[in-house]
Amino acid sequence: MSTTDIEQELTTEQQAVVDAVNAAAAATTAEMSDQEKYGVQFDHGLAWVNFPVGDGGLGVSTSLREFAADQMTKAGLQPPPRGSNTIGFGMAAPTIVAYGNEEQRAVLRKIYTLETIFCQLFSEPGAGSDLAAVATRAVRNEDGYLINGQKVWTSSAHNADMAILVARTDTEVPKHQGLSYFLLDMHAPGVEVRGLRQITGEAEFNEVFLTDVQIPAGYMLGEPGQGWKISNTTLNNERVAIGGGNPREGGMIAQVAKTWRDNPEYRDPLLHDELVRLWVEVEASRMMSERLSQKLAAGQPGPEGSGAKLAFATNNQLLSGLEIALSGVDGLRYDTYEMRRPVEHSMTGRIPGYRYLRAKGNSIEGGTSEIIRNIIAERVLGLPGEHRVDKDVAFKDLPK
Amino acid sequence: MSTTDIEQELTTEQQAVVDAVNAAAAATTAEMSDQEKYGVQFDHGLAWVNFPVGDGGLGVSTSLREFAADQMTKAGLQPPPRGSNTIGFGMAAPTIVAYGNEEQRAVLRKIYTLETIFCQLFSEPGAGSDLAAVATRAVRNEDGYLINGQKVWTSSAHNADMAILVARTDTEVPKHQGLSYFLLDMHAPGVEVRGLRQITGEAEFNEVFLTDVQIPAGYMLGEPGQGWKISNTTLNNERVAIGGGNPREGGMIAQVAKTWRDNPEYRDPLLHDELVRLWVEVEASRMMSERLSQKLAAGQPGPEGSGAKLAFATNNQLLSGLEIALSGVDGLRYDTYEMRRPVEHSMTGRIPGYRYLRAKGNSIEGGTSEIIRNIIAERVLGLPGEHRVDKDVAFKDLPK
Amino acid sequence: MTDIDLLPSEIEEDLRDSIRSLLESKSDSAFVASLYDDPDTDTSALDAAWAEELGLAALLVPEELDGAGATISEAAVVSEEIGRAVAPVRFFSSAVVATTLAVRLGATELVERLAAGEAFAAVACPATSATLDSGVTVVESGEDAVVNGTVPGVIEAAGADELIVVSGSGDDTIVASVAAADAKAEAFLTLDQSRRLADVTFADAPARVLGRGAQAADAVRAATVIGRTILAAEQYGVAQRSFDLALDYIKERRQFGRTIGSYQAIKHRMADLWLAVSQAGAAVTYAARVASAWQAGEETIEEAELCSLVAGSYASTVAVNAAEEALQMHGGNGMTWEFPLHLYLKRAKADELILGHAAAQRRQLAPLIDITLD
Amino acid sequence: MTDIDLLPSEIEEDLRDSIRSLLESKSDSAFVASLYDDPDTDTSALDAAWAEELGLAALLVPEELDGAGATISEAAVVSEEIGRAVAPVRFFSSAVVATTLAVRLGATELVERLAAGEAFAAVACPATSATLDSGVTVVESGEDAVVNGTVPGVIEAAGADELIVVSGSGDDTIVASVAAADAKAEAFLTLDQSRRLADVTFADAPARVLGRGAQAADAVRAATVIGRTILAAEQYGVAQRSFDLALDYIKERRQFGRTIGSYQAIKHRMADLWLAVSQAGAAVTYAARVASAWQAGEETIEEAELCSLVAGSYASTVAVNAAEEALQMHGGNGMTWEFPLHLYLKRAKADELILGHAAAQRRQLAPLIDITLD
Repeated sequence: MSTTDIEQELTTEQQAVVDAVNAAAAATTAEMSDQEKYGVQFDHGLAWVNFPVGDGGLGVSTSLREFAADQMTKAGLQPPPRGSNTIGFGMAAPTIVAYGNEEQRAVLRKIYTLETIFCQLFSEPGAGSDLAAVATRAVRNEDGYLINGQKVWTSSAHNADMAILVARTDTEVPKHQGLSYFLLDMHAPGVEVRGLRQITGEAEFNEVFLTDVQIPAGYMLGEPGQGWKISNTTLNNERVAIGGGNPREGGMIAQVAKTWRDNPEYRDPLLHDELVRLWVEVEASRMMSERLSQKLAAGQPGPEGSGAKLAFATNNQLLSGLEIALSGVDGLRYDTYEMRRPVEHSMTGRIPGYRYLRAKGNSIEGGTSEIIRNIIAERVLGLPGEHRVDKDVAFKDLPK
Repeated sequence: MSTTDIEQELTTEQQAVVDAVNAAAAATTAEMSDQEKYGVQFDHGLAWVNFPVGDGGLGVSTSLREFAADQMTKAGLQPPPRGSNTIGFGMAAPTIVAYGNEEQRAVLRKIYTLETIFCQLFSEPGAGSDLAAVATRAVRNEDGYLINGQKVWTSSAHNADMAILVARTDTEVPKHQGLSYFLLDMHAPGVEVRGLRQITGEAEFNEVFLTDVQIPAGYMLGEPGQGWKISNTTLNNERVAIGGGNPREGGMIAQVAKTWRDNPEYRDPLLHDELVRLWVEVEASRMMSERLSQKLAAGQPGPEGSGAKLAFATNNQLLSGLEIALSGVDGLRYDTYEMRRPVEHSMTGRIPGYRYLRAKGNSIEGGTSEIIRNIIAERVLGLPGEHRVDKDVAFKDLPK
Repeated sequence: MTDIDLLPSEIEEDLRDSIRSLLESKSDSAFVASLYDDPDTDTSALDAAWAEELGLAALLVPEELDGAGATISEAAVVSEEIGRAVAPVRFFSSAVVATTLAVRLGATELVERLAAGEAFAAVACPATSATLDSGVTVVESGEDAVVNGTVPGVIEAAGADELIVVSGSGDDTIVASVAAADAKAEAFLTLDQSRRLADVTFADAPARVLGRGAQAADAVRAATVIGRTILAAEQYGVAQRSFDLALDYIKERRQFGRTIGSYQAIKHRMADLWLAVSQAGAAVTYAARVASAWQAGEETIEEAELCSLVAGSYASTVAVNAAEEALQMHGGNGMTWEFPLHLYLKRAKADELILGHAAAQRRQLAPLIDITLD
Repeated sequence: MTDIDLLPSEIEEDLRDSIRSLLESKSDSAFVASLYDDPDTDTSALDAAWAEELGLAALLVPEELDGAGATISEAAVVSEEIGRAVAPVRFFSSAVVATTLAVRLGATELVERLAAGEAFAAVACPATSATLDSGVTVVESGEDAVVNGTVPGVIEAAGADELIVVSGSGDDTIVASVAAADAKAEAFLTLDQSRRLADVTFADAPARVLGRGAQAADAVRAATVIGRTILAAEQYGVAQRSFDLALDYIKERRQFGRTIGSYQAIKHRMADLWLAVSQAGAAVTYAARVASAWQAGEETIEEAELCSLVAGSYASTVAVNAAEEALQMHGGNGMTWEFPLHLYLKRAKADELILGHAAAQRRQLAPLIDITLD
């Protein structure tokens, strides 16, 4: 559906994309390193076609991204793997292009060429669902800002070169008003990264301790006090696009159905019904996501995205819990509790016990199911927001 | 356990009870009407032995009520059936003896002799869980108070002679402060009782419309503005004592287990597990109630009462829903939707459909399950109360 | 699997508007409630309106038989609206299940009467049975047959003009038709009076054989799959409307100075319910579209059957949950006859058992998704 | 039915204090967590403390065999505290199930070694089996026997001194004992490292027959009923402590300027969980008291079995729910190794399968309450 009919007239914007692709293809040689090739793509505005010219874009509409990707593929231009710089592509770049000054926007090229890997320093031990409760301080001094605090739930911090950081520059105003948004050099003195061990044994995430880290004044994005607004831009970009076109019996249900099929000795009418019931739940959820993606394609954004996240967490947890019972004694075997730092986690590569434990995080990461239910109730159903006691009180006066 | 060993020395209070029983027995003759016999019991202080002398009591401790009942039975004195005047015995009498002046306390004898049947006029269409939102007005005039308003969920209103009534005497103060507590003659002009039809078809309860009903000033219990406090006394008396000593597989579970046993043709492994699971739930709940009653008997009040009410509602609803599925086509037959006014309702006398519909009320009447969960969370678990916006606002200024 | 488009078509939306405004004017909740007080309430005006005037009796009849030749998806929209209105309309039993049987068996004369709205038919199986089997004795003799036996709780048998009997399975399947005058249908008071049931007795009842053998078995299977899909759509309609009523109520009703919709426990339950109802809607639309594709020869019956069981088992449970939650959110008012909620609760609970309860449907689904117990 | 007193006795409360303070000092959550990093962590000091010093290995041994002659209720209190501490203590496997078998079969010498805390025993059946059956071949020859076969996932087999084998049923039941040196027990990494499992292989292993026939079958039944009751008590302890940890946390943790315990959705979930945990506690106490009454000859084994299945099936599910809910209420912190919650989750989930999952237990219960499927 997304590929244009070759016979069809191209729009002016499409033509601009085609021209850029052709020019980039002409400028790319087989001898170039990957990094150099990515640089050529960036310089021709093919990194993010909707970004302004000069920032890796062509200034065309966002809906042309998929068209551009198709054209690049046809022309043999291979874009960088986004997974190598997830935060850079997904969160840092859109925020920097929106709020960065010219000097700051220079990092966009390095994000695209994978020279500068980003991580995100938002959450803190005391600021989880309530991100505006960030307590990390950024104090103005003659060299810029001095940062002190502790961040948590940072993925890939040990590989990152730069971070996007939210810190508090003013404690005299209410909590949402005293935050500012910074870029941070992860190699700067005073930045310490420690793996945060999870209940599975391994550490997918990190704690980051910031002790007297000096930041140049020019590393602040936007104005002092704009941190809350800017970080919401970032988080809106975090929202995973709901798939659509997912296969039937994909993901966790595939795993558990396989376990059922492979272990006839532990079958039981109750577990059977529970498995089929969850199969139906997952299928109904898949259809809702399918409908959402069709609505989006038709230009009708729908609210089902939050619902899909809620359903995903619930179904994954019930399925992984069931799988243990379907596996008899083998359900109680564990592979390793060793403290490791996996490059990425996969729900299907390991044993039922790992899946059971890891799936518990599905209702917490990326917004707890409680926060998601609030969002559905308030934004989708139009019910009143929760009573707030922290809106008009200076941050320093809030109970911690 | 409650019967005293005959060999044992009687306490002074016990001796007073024994003396009163003996005197009442001597004063009772076979020719007397039931009402006359009850009058003799009252006059000898045997109506409520813990009430003051003159009010149908002997001024002894409440714990002697069971002892007195045993002694009366032994002496052949038959007390009135409480079920004929449930509100009179359970709510009106304890409230009147606590707050009534001498003239008002005169009705106690008629409650006991069943000459005056009571009903309760508390809930209103706009004041359900939030009883303090009562909008029925009581306006002072030269003859006393003029009452206007509408009450709802009143049982036995069509048989009642008197009511206990909560009405608003002051709208200029916050809602909890402007209420007063009255006795009301149900035969007075302007009192209209209408059956309130329920989803089962019948009307167990009534709506009561009060239009320019004149009450003498002397019918107010306590002082103006004490209505909230006094009605809480009443409602505390409403709380059903948790049984203890209930039989295994009693009530709704007995009914549904019987349906299972009688209908082999609709058996199914899933419905089977659900029934056994609910059997276990009900049994666990029974054991919790049993423990509570033992704690109470040992002088250790526990918080399980609210939990028992919550469990009762949930289990009854699940069981009655299951029973329909266990009955095949017969589960869909209904006996009568005729608008009737039953003397009392019984869950076991009718068909599954009736039980299913009627059980829906179990999580609403006597405090919704939502209110019960609040109570458990706040009073048992010590969690904070809900945010209130109506505490410090004059009633007339509250949004309705 | 084909690409299934899940967004409503213009035709469907027009159809939705028509049936909704018809039901709003001819079958409001007071009218439905009146059927509980007087089961003999005259519904002939309503029957004429939907079946003849709006032409819904002919909706699923092919154009070559002078029908509307509509898709299952369009029929599902009608059914969803019937659920939203808990309307006492014999669409499911007569215009969908019985009509599908008659069409598939080439019973042209019966199809014409049904399509014209002149007659209504009922399939004589117990309402709660997972199959259409009548469980009676059918003795054939050429094109005629004699039927004996009793079928308890047949949907909308009273007032039907023809009773369709299904007997046997596979190659032994027989489908026959008995004129109402030749059977005894005793309507009884039903938990859900918006879809009445009757006990039907056949005593040496003369019947006309409509089909037999594999062809008949195929027709029964098709009618079951389509019927289940249409019923699921109705259940979704009941669920969505129950949810809407609850949402409206909690936005208005105040206790302790706040709307009860501002209490977080209520908000979270509504969020969960919204998710379940939305998923039911998506599953129903999907099943109806797949069934339409199957009708058009672009999908297999196996896929249509699978999707009908997904939608049926899911929507059936969601509808009951939605009606029960909606009642609870109405507090005491939900327990009154005056509020319409009880009509939804009764319909949802009765619908839950039609064509088999959810666990029974899941058991039928299991082999289709290769998750077998044995 | 006898009158069952559900309030704690003074002896029980003293016992509770003793075991609680022992576990607080010798098995805090850091110690339990260390077993995940190093399965070979030395637990001998803890073993000596509970088994010998506190004398809990002899708790259920009759006084005439120099044991404490305690009641099942007293053992249940110990087990509840072990659950509260998720302690790696072989009370259930050795001091309850194996000891009960040995006592009932009059294996005096083995009883004495177990009671003294000198030896530990394990019953060689798969942890997730609903019965104690070992599923191996036992060939008798007088008082001796030879055992062959493999049993996967035996609770606390590694480190046990004696492995008890159960074979057959009814009159064909044989119970025999194999010295650890004569079998191979390979411990493996377990989801719940606080109760380790091992695969046990018997290759022509010499065994001593402890009992056979109906007497052995009775002993096995008794050990199963008592074991299930004691396990349910442990599950209740896990549930109650998980609940307590969650309650403490939500009273302290603030988000959006309020404690998260002030949010109504959280409050209501905690109220529901409190109810479930409280009911589990009552069911467990009741089952233990009934089992004690049966031991004292005042109740039937049928009643004790029934109550053990009620308590077992109920507490097993509640423990998992409580640990899962507690983790969720801790948000991201619940997912960390640093907080002790994961120890409870892992124990609850593993316990859920021991002696059969809840549905399997309900299937055993069904005939006892005359609610049969066939």
